[in-house]
Amino acid sequence: MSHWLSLLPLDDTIPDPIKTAISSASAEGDTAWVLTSAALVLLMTVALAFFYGGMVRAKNVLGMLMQNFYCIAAVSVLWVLFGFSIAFGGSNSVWGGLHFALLHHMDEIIPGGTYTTPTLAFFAFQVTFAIITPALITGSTADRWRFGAFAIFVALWSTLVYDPIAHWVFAPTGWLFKRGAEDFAGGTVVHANAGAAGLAMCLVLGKRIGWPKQAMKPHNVPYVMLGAGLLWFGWFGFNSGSAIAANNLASYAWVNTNTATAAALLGWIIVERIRDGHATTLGAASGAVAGLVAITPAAGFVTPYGSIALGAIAGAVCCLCTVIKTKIGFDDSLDVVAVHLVGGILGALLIGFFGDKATGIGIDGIFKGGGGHLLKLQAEDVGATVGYSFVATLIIGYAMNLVFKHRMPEDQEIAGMDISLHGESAYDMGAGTSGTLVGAHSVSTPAPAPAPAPATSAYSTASPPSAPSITMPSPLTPPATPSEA
Amino acid sequence: MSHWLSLLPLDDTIPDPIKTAISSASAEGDTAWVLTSAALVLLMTVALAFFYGGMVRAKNVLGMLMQNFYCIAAVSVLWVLFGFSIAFGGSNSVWGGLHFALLHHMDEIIPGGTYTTPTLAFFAFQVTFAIITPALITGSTADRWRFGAFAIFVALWSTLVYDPIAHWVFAPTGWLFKRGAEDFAGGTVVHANAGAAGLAMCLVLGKRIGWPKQAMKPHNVPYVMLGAGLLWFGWFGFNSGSAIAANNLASYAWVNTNTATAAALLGWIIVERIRDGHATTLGAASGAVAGLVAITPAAGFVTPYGSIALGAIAGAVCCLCTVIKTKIGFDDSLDVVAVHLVGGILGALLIGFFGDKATGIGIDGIFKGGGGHLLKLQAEDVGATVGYSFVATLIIGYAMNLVFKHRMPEDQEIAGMDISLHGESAYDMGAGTSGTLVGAHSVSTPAPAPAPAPATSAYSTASPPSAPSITMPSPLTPPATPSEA
Amino acid sequence: MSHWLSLLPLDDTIPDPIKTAISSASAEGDTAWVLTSAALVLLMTVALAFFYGGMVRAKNVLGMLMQNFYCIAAVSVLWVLFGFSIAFGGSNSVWGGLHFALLHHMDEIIPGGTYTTPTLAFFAFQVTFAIITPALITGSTADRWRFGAFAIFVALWSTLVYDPIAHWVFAPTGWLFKRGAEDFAGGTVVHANAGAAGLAMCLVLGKRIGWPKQAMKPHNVPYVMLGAGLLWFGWFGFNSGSAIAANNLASYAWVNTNTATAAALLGWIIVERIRDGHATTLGAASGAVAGLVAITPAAGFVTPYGSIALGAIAGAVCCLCTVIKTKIGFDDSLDVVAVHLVGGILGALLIGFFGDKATGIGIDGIFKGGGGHLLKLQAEDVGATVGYSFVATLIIGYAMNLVFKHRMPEDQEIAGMDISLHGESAYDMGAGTSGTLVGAHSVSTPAPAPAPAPATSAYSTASPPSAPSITMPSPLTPPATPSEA
Amino acid sequence: MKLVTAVVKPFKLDDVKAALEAFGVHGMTVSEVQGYGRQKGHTEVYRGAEYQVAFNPKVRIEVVVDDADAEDAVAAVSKAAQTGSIGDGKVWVVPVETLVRVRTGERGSDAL
Amino acid sequence: MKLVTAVVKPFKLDDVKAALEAFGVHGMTVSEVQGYGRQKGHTEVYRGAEYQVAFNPKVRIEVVVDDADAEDAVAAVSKAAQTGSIGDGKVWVVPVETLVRVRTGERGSDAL
Amino acid sequence: MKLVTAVVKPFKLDDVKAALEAFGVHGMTVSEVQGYGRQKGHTEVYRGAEYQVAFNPKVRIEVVVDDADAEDAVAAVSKAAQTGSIGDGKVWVVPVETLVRVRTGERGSDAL
Ligand SMILES: Nc1ncnc2c1ncn2[C@@H]1O[C@H](COP(=O)(O)OP(=O)(O)O)[C@@H](O)[C@H]1O
Ligand SMILES: Nc1ncnc2c1ncn2[C@@H]1O[C@H](COP(=O)(O)OP(=O)(O)O)[C@@H](O)[C@H]1O
Ligand SMILES: Nc1ncnc2c1ncn2[C@@H]1O[C@H](COP(=O)(O)OP(=O)(O)O)[C@@H](O)[C@H]1O
Repeated sequence: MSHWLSLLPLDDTIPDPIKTAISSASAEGDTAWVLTSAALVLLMTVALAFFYGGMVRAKNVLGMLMQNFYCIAAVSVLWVLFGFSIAFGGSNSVWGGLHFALLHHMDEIIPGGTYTTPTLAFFAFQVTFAIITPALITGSTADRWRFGAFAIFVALWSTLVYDPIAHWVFAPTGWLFKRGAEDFAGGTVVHANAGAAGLAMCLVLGKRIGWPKQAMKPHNVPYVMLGAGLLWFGWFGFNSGSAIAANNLASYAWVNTNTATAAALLGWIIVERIRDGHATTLGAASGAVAGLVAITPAAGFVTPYGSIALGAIAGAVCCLCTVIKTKIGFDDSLDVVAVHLVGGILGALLIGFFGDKATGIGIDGIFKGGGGHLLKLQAEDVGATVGYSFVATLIIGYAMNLVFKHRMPEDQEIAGMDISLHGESAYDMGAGTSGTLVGAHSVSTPAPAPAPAPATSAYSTASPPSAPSITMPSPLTPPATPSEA
Repeated sequence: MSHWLSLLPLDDTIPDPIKTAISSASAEGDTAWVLTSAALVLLMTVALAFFYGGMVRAKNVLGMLMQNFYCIAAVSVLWVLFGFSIAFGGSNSVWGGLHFALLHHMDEIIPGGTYTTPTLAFFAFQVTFAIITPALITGSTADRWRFGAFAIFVALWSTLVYDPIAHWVFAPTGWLFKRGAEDFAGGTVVHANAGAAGLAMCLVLGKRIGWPKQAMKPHNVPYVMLGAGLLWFGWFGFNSGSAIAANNLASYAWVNTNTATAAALLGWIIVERIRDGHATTLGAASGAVAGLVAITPAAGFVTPYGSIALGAIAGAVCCLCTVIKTKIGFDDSLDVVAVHLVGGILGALLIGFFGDKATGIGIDGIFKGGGGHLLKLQAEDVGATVGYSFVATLIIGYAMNLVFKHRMPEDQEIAGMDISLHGESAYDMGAGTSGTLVGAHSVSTPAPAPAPAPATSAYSTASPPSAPSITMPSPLTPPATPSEA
Repeated sequence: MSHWLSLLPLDDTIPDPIKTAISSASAEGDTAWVLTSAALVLLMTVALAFFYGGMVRAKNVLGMLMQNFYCIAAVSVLWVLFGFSIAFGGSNSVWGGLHFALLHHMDEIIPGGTYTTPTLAFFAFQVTFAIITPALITGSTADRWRFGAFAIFVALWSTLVYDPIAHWVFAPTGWLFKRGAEDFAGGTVVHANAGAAGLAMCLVLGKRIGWPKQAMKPHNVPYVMLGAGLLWFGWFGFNSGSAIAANNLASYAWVNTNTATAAALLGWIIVERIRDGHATTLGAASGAVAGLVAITPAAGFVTPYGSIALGAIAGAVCCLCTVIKTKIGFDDSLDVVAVHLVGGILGALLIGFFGDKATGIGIDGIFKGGGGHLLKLQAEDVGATVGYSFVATLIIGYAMNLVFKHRMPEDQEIAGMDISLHGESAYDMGAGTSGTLVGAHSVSTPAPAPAPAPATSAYSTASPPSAPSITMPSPLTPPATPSEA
Repeated sequence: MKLVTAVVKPFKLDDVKAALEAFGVHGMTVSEVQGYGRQKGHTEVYRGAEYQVAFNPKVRIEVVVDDADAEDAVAAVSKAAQTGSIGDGKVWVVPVETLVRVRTGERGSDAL
Repeated sequence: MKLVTAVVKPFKLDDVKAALEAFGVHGMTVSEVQGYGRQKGHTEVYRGAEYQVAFNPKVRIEVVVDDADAEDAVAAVSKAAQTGSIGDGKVWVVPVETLVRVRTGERGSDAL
Repeated sequence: MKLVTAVVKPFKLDDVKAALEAFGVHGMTVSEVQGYGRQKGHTEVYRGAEYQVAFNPKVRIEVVVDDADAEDAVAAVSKAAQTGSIGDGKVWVVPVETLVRVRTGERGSDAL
């Protein structure tokens, strides 16, 4: 992210007050794009919830949606409190300190920063990255994590794993940034990081009951496609917005993002067609996401035709990797490893080959005659982020297990997260078996422990619990009591 | 909304033509953000349709979607005709007159306006607010309102209730605006207003048949989450776009919006966890919306850490308010009162405590040492908008009842709005019981009154109505007539 | 599209370096809006997939989604390779040549171009138009096209039909552009073109088995509404983004788009109410799309109140046209002809009446006293694009039929595209009949031809295929083998 | 033993369940079905194409009871499900030769 | 009385309904079911994991008829549902001891 | 002939199918149902409104078998569906008078 720089052609002959005014005028356009991009990236976590939610079984869809919405909420608050400061404050190369805690000092530019937008706009953009990274992990741990344990994990992981890694790579004062590692929008910080953490957590949690023998098909493939479509849309903010300006570099990132994603979709479904006999829609959605992941670190460092190659490789390789888990036997439920860990690493390393300074930033890679230097930097970045993430996540996961269980009890897992954890059903087609209202909770009349007996209901004076006898009037057609107020 | 002002650092030494050119250049960025925001807010009504549509029973989902899409259509046309003019034209402090009717004079700035974008862009943004306000009411009146009556109500209400209130608070010439009431993006104009109207209309309409004894669970919670996610996304346009510029104030509004929403989500599910034993996804979605509502008036007047408190209070309080209706007995079906009326009022009043002029606009509230003056202004704003809205809506509702019935006949309500009002089924899983094509309508052969008898069909020469006998060829495998043209 | 022009008030007295700097500053705002718009238009094809996907039967929804996602992928790659160059390169008035192939020379402005954004941003915007045009065709050919044949068709059609037509009308060097035809955002290039091609292909493919006698109702109307809502949202990018600047013209286009769409929605449902006895939600969605189509060519050439008339006409006329296919007997399955061909032509011709140079570009139409000249130009544009598209598509369609079949085998069509073509089911509600996992594919152990016999599975050492006997432990509650790693 | 099958209006399910419970029957199996009969269906129109839908949603309730209870169960169900309007549904009884509780292998009345 | 149950291909429902109407039967209860038998199922593949789905969608039609009509009803339904390809389904008949029309309490043939 | 109806836990369907196949039965008809009985349901809460859901999802398996096989089929199904916990379900048998294979018109055992 060494690429925030004003690209305005400000001639030295221009008087300073005019320069300042023109820069400010130009910054409005940049701010417009960054605020738009921030909104787009926020939407990505909602999209991810549907991408994943469609892939799980119908009894777990709300559990999945809830985990993702919780990530948005928890990280948003944490980042105002101290997360942003740890990632982007101070001049220490390992962590950022608490200078920006509670979003104080937002009238300052972050140390080393060269963006033209308000720092609050920069915060808006960055917080959305911090949100989606733990959310990505939920794909590998689907269907079995107690909500309370998950909630605590996210707070710990975001602070102890994401924030430092973001500082190392994204902050101009971070040690990997200073060594010259190229990660345009988070291939290592977001995707390889989340992939490594996903691998760690699916080892900590263990397999789902019944996996891999029992059928665990997607319950709603259109939701998966909706999620993939909205992810594609939002990812323009993720990658192109990472220029932190509305300029030629942002345009490069936009075009590279779209091109690599398209090529990866094609790469994935071609492999499927050859290997499985069918090109699938789930494959198309997966290929698109694999491409988006792989182009993320590279979006501002390669050319559009380079993106075709990079995307096609990512789509094909990630597709081939999805079957490894079944062979080895770890239940990375929705293939976070195959798509985000493999895709993120691939993208980061392929910059070493396809890197092209024609985009205006970065250095040339091997195919452009730049030699292996860039590849070495990239490998170092990958090694550091993936290694730290995997080990730190394992430690957090096992340490938490000392205090309380991550997993739901077996019968709850079989009944599904929606009913067991959240007391809800995702779908109700009105067949009449959907239940009977037994009361309205209030603070003064606390909820009974889940039990079949009807609670004393708030309107029990009107219809005492003894009412359900065969002589009671139908609730639908009350003959005696007029139904209108 | 006393906050539209050019924040460009235009030194007095700069020659005028250069100033003009720089201002114009800067306005492009503002216009980019305002047009983007306008699109985002338009999307919010679609999102709202799904937020509400998922909460109703499967037999009423299309009825709900239709009411919301109708609001978009009707208000869009009305606002070109005269709505915008009533809200933003003229210098009268009570209503805006017809100067801008038919969108004439769009080359002028609205009276007192200080925005830099074209007035048409300002119109684009404002029309989307006028659209969503009546749409919010549909939550309290779900499942029982005849479409024809609803259609007329929206036209009347938009013109007689929304347009004047928008003038009072949003237009620089409006009386509440001039007194100094702070409503950044419509906490009173949009949310408290819609909430008060929702309360009025659910009293006018009366309870749904079977409420509260019969189970009326959400038929599709993922739709609710999709709606909530898209609302969150669109609300960045609503609040941050209300800066009518892409600047530091817009960045404040973006960050406050996200932060308060996150805190409210957490506040709501923590109350649920304690009271009901479960944190629910519906609760997470509801908490997010409560937070969005409460931060709406405050988005440009408080700091991010203030937003955490404001959001958490709103989430917890709105959650506690949802059970009141069941106790008191008014069928505010989807809790427009608890979320929008309570949330909107809370947000408006809490500015009186958390108000902080550090954002660059507004005045300090009680916690910043500004004393109770701001709180008084806010209370006045709330009283005027809520009072007017509630009374005027009651009058419109009861007056319409003199002419024709608001409610559907009882058997139609039991069959559901989709079949009864719109002649459609939302879902058809292809079981074979979904019906037989009996004809294609045209103007010359008008539709028969709904009756089981097959109409004369457009292709009856090919297959006469007498065809359905047991010897007829299967329509799926026509042996004699080749199926290809 | 003769409307890209810098509208900055750059006085001649301003020194050149300052002019350059101010222009660059202004361009940031334009670029912000164009990149945003490009993302919005990309989203439109996803939206279209749901608009169409909800309308087909449940067994074909994935087939429909797949065709649309494939269009995004294939055209994105083709346009980097040569599509953009054919459309916008060179000075030939019939085709653009290969100057921009592989996106070389992106530091140049396209011949005759007057936009201020980077050419890569212009590419980003234009590629999304090239994507959606073939995607629109999938509505008329729903439920019956083999995926392989479709895939080849899209590549051919995009190159041989879309690219040249885009050159003629959109490129400043194209022959229709030079004659003065007004097509602001693609009423002829995109919609009438796709409509004509849709008509041709539904003739080539022939009717669906069972059409029109068998019931073919939408399987999920909320998806249709979601698609329509997202289309409306995205279309602000399509039309307003076509100003290629964030200025007054873009604001006009935004407002006209919204207004005409609203009026068309009302026009459609009023016709339905009179003709069919019901205003339907499908009608509301269809009317909105008809309005969006019709305003597309006109968005920058008419006034908002003109848009009301234009939209209302389009909604009513397109509604009346949907029943023609049943009477004549061509299976334009989802009414691409009635909505896109009729709507696109209507919009293009109505500019001849409503054209108003008050928007800052274009010339006056008949109602503004401009006489019939503009109408003649428009008719010529329509004739050329529709005629070429229809004939060229027929030729491509029939020529492909010489080599291989377009249609799926009859039993596959009856079973549905999802299972037959893609080996997937869209929905699985977890009833237990959803299948048994028989293996994980890898390249070294290629997939068996679809056959009931269990393949040698990747984890067969753990559970040999002979396991499924009545004494085997339940996969859900394995008593012996612990379920956690 | 007897199998009592009732096809009734969906919103009557709660009442039927309550009636059976009052009568001492605490088990049943319920499924969603579509019924065709005297009750008229409805019309749907999609873009001008009119569909006649002859079926109405119903629930189908199956209860196995002792021979001696069959007649009373039928009466209780019929009474509870009645609204008096067309489409209230049918109740029928077929003989059951064997009944097993899967959990215990118990047979006959013990399996209830 | 007899209960005729037919499990047939979904797209044959309209034909079966028409056949029964032609025969004078104007009532039936229909449900969605999944059938397993000689007809082969299909394969699905999700990210390389292959599933064998043995079941095919069918509709299950239940018609209560008078004893005398049972045989003819079976014949009419069988004929109407026939396509000649594997998986056309089954029709079976079980005895019904009681039939009640819920709305009126009518019994036996009167309840039809 | 006999119609064996089993109402069992959904995840047991594969085991029951395998058991029937092992026993030589290669056909069945399956539907989704909701069961009510000793097994307790669950509670749901939406915005503070508490619902008691008494029903649990089950699958209903119908198998027509020869008279001679009925008893063994019941035993095989019961055994395969058993988990030992409450709610395992029921199996019951009713007499079938006629069975027809729609495709061929074959009757009785030939139709299996
Ligand atoms: N002959 C029949 N066999 C099986 N089910 C029937 C039969 N006739 C009617 N039904 C079922 O009973 C329901 C009600 O029947 P209907 O004739 O509409 O009203 P009613 O029973 O009040 O006269 C139907 O929807 C259908 O499910
Ligand atoms: N023994 C059985 N008991 C109940 N239903 C059966 C039985 N055998 C088959 N079926 C039902 O009949 C349908 C068709 O049977 P199948 O063997 O596939 O074809 P066919 O009847 O043409 O030989 C199956 O899908 C299933 O629903
Ligand atoms: N009398 C009955 N008639 C029909 N089905 C029943 C009856 N009783 C129970 N069932 C079915 O059997 C299932 C299991 O019964 P339940 O009483 O919960 O457990 P168990 O059979 O283990 O004692 C129920 O969910 C229901 O589907």
